[in-house]
Amino acid sequence: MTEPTAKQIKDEKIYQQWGLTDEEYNLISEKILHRLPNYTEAGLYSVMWSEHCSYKNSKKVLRKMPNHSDRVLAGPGEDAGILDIGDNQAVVFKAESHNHPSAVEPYQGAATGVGGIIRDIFSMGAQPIALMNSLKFGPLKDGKTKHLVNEVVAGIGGYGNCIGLPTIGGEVSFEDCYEHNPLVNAMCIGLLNSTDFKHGTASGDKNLIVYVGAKTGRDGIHGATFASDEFTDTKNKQRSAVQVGNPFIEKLLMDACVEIIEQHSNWILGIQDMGAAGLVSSTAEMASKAGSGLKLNLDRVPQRETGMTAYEMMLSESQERMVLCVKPEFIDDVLMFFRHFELDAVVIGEVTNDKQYRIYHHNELVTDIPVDSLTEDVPEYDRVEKQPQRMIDDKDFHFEPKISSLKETWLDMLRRPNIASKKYFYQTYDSQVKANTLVRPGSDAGVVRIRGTKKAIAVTNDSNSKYVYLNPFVGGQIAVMEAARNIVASGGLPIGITDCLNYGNPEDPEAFYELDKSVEGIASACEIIDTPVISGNVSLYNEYNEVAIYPSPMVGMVGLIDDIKKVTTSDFKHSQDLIYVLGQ
Amino acid sequence: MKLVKVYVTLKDSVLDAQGEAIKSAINTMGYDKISDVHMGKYFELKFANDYQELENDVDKICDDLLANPNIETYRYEITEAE
Amino acid sequence: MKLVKVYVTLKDSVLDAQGEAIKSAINTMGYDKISDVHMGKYFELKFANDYQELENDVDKICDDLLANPNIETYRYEITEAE
Amino acid sequence: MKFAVVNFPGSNCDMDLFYAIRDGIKQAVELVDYRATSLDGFDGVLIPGGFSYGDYLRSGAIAVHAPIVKEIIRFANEGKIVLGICNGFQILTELGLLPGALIQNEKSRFICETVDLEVENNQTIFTSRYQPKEIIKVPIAHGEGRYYCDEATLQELKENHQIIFKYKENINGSVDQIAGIANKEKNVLGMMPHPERAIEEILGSDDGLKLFQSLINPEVKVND
Ligand SMILES: Nc1ncnc2c1ncn2[C@@H]1O[C@H](COP(=O)(O)OP(=O)(O)O)[C@@H](O)[C@H]1O
Repeated sequence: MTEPTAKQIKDEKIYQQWGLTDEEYNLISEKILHRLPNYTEAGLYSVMWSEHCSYKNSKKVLRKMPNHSDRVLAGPGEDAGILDIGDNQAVVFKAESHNHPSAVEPYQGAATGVGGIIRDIFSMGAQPIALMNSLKFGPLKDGKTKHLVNEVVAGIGGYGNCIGLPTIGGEVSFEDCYEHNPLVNAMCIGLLNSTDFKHGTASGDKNLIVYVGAKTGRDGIHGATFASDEFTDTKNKQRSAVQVGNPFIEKLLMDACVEIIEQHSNWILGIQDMGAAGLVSSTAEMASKAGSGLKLNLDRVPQRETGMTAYEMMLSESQERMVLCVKPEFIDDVLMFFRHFELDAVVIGEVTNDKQYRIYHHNELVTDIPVDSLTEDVPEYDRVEKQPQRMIDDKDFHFEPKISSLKETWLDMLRRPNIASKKYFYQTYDSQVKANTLVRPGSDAGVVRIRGTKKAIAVTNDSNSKYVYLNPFVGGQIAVMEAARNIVASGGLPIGITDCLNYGNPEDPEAFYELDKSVEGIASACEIIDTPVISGNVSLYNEYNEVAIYPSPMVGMVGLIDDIKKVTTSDFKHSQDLIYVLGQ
Repeated sequence: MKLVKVYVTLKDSVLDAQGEAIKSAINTMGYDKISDVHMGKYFELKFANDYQELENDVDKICDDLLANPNIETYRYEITEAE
Repeated sequence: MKLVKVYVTLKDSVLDAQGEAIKSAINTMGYDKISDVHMGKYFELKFANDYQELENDVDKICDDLLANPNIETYRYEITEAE
Repeated sequence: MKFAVVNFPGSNCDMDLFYAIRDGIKQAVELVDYRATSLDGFDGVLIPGGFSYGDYLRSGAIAVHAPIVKEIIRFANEGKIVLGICNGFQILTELGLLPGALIQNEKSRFICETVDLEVENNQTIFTSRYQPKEIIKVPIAHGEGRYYCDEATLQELKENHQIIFKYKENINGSVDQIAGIANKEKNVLGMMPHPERAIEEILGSDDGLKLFQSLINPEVKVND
């Protein structure tokens, strides 16, 4: 297959299929490059300018969230946020959505979601210590949904169990709006045994760019663009942007990265995982953040398949890969170190000081563009917002429950999948590996102790999209407060949150209103209880045949327990104990 | 009785983590002239003899359950069994 | 190139839990005339064409690695591939 | 005493076992890499849980080809302590040091639970601290933990008192509710439950501690 020429891309508007608008394309060719982008370049722009990578629709909204407190060592902008917990230790956490891949290939989609979020944590140099997840599906009425649920749950468990991290909690709920658009959000928490950490940057002229981990294949090309698009009946089948995970390799990669940063911190200048939009996203971000440029030689990239084009290699979302920036004098040590773990590690390029992003393939310069144009200079959009009609129509609506038999209603409620025990699911997650889990799934929050100290970390995932649907601002506040109650009820002090913002198409004014107002709600609640938002993720375009899901922000909150003696669980302890109700 | 044998394999472009692990184990065992290992799934399904539109339904069962068309391909044979 | 196809299945005396699970999933999907499902493993191994004593070595690879004789049986076919 | 915890690629309960020895029974312990070729100087070798080589193909199947395994076999044949937990048990059966096999749970799903076990044989170096028939609480976490062997092997296991732990409730479909077995000589034990996760009350149970304590004072019998 021959690649379309730059002129064909323009004339046939091929860029549109990749999600670039005419205005965006013109901006690139006229204002940035002053020439037409070639096939590889146009591909890089389209993926880096997707909502998933650039947050072009949501950035303005995200800025409303507070991200400072006495504890914040790193906030949004890194692979994960970091909070100081005293004694020269810090917790690192982030949540990530994998909704679209899970809809297409539930097992692998969910599994690679877990794999991706774990990499975000250990790329900060932290030792991952626990996993959480938040899942939303359609009603459990037909075989199809049951199959989807079973596969997603198996994928979450399959990856976490194999890599050996305890899944200590999460949530599962069912609602019509998720039938064709399930939500799969995963969160990982890590521990940093020192308050200095590695930024994901590539700095210093002539420093080397090292590729570590699994080989690159053609999997998941355009996954990021895919995550920024809606589903329809017809599109469903032709998608094949699904990558498969290899938790076994990730375990080696995790152990190696944690060890090299802990023991040989001076060898490494920066480290980042290859997530969405793989090689391009990770390397461009690393260079751009450091104010550097980059030269990459793709012939050096470890490849699983033959005949891959530059475009394919740059956009591949093969899993279990990391990028490091290394000083030349330590390169042999670094390569040897990874070889001991039986991992591929090769130099694929070097840092330059001219802020250009250059890619060579088969001795040809196939990309030569300003690196900031892939990251910082992506246009930001101010979307129009409009209060949903239903809110205006239903303003005076009041619901009075009519209960004829309290017992019947009670039993009926307990039978509902949304209220019933979720043990059937979480029983399949290893919640105890590492022998630190003090509170397993089934209580208000999961709790893991920090070995060697009296401290423990409590974590909860909360969302109630029905409330957000009814009133986005209040619903956002409720999500944060519910999380806070769960942390407090477990004996912890809430210290910060991460989030996954799952919504419909931001170009729809009502959907944008939902996003904007619920984020304001989250922000206002976080201000009140001093829990900064230190990381997060946005997943828009969750629609099927133009019907959007409920606005579904997921709050992942972390609490600090200063003494494990204070850990409390939710079950009643003894008969004759008194029961109190606190609050209004 | 109809016996349907279904073979499901990963598409060429999809990472075969198991195949790779098995290949390197075979190498470790001292057999180094092996160039490629792939692992797939094999199913035997038995249906009543008078099954109408068996092929049609087997296709659906494969598409919806036994294989995922996004990452796997399948083929099958229908044979008679006692 | 020699292509060896290996089929590994559980012995009849061993309960095939996965097969059972798949069978009930197929039932849930609405196909109720299925009487039996078994799940096994399928391997494709590629060897150099001039491989001496291929059969001998394939036997050993199956016995020592691909199948566990306590619970499984295997069979294989050797074919030519390009 | 000095113990080796063998670390295969993909083992993930290695540190849990390490801490059980170091902090639980205060003995010397070292992690030993799967590429090592000697276990000289150790009194016991412990094979941890996890997913060696991703549990690809069959759990434990690929690990048996690692270099350290020859030493484990030598160690076992010399009558020294060999303990395999979870994936370690799977490796020991794949190796043939213990009879039978571990296959997918009856319900074909992974199960993580704390379960009741019955100590079937407390006359071993692994179990001497337990009372006869003592019921203990120990976590399990496995997808392929259903013990299977044929009828003849089961008879042999019974006759030689090789069944060491049984599940109170048959959680995974194991033959005769078997949770752990030893070889004839009783120096090699394999078990699916995780005693190393049950050595502190705060984690839910400390019933696993006695197993490790038995190892260091095998002659001490606590039962009267
Ligand atoms: N909803 C959000 N709230 C706060 N921070 C966010 C949110 N969404 C994304 N971020 C931050 O923006 C940065 C980029 O996120 P993302 O693109 O998901 O990272 P990557 O894909 O590299 O893992 C991260 O630092 C993340 O924490």
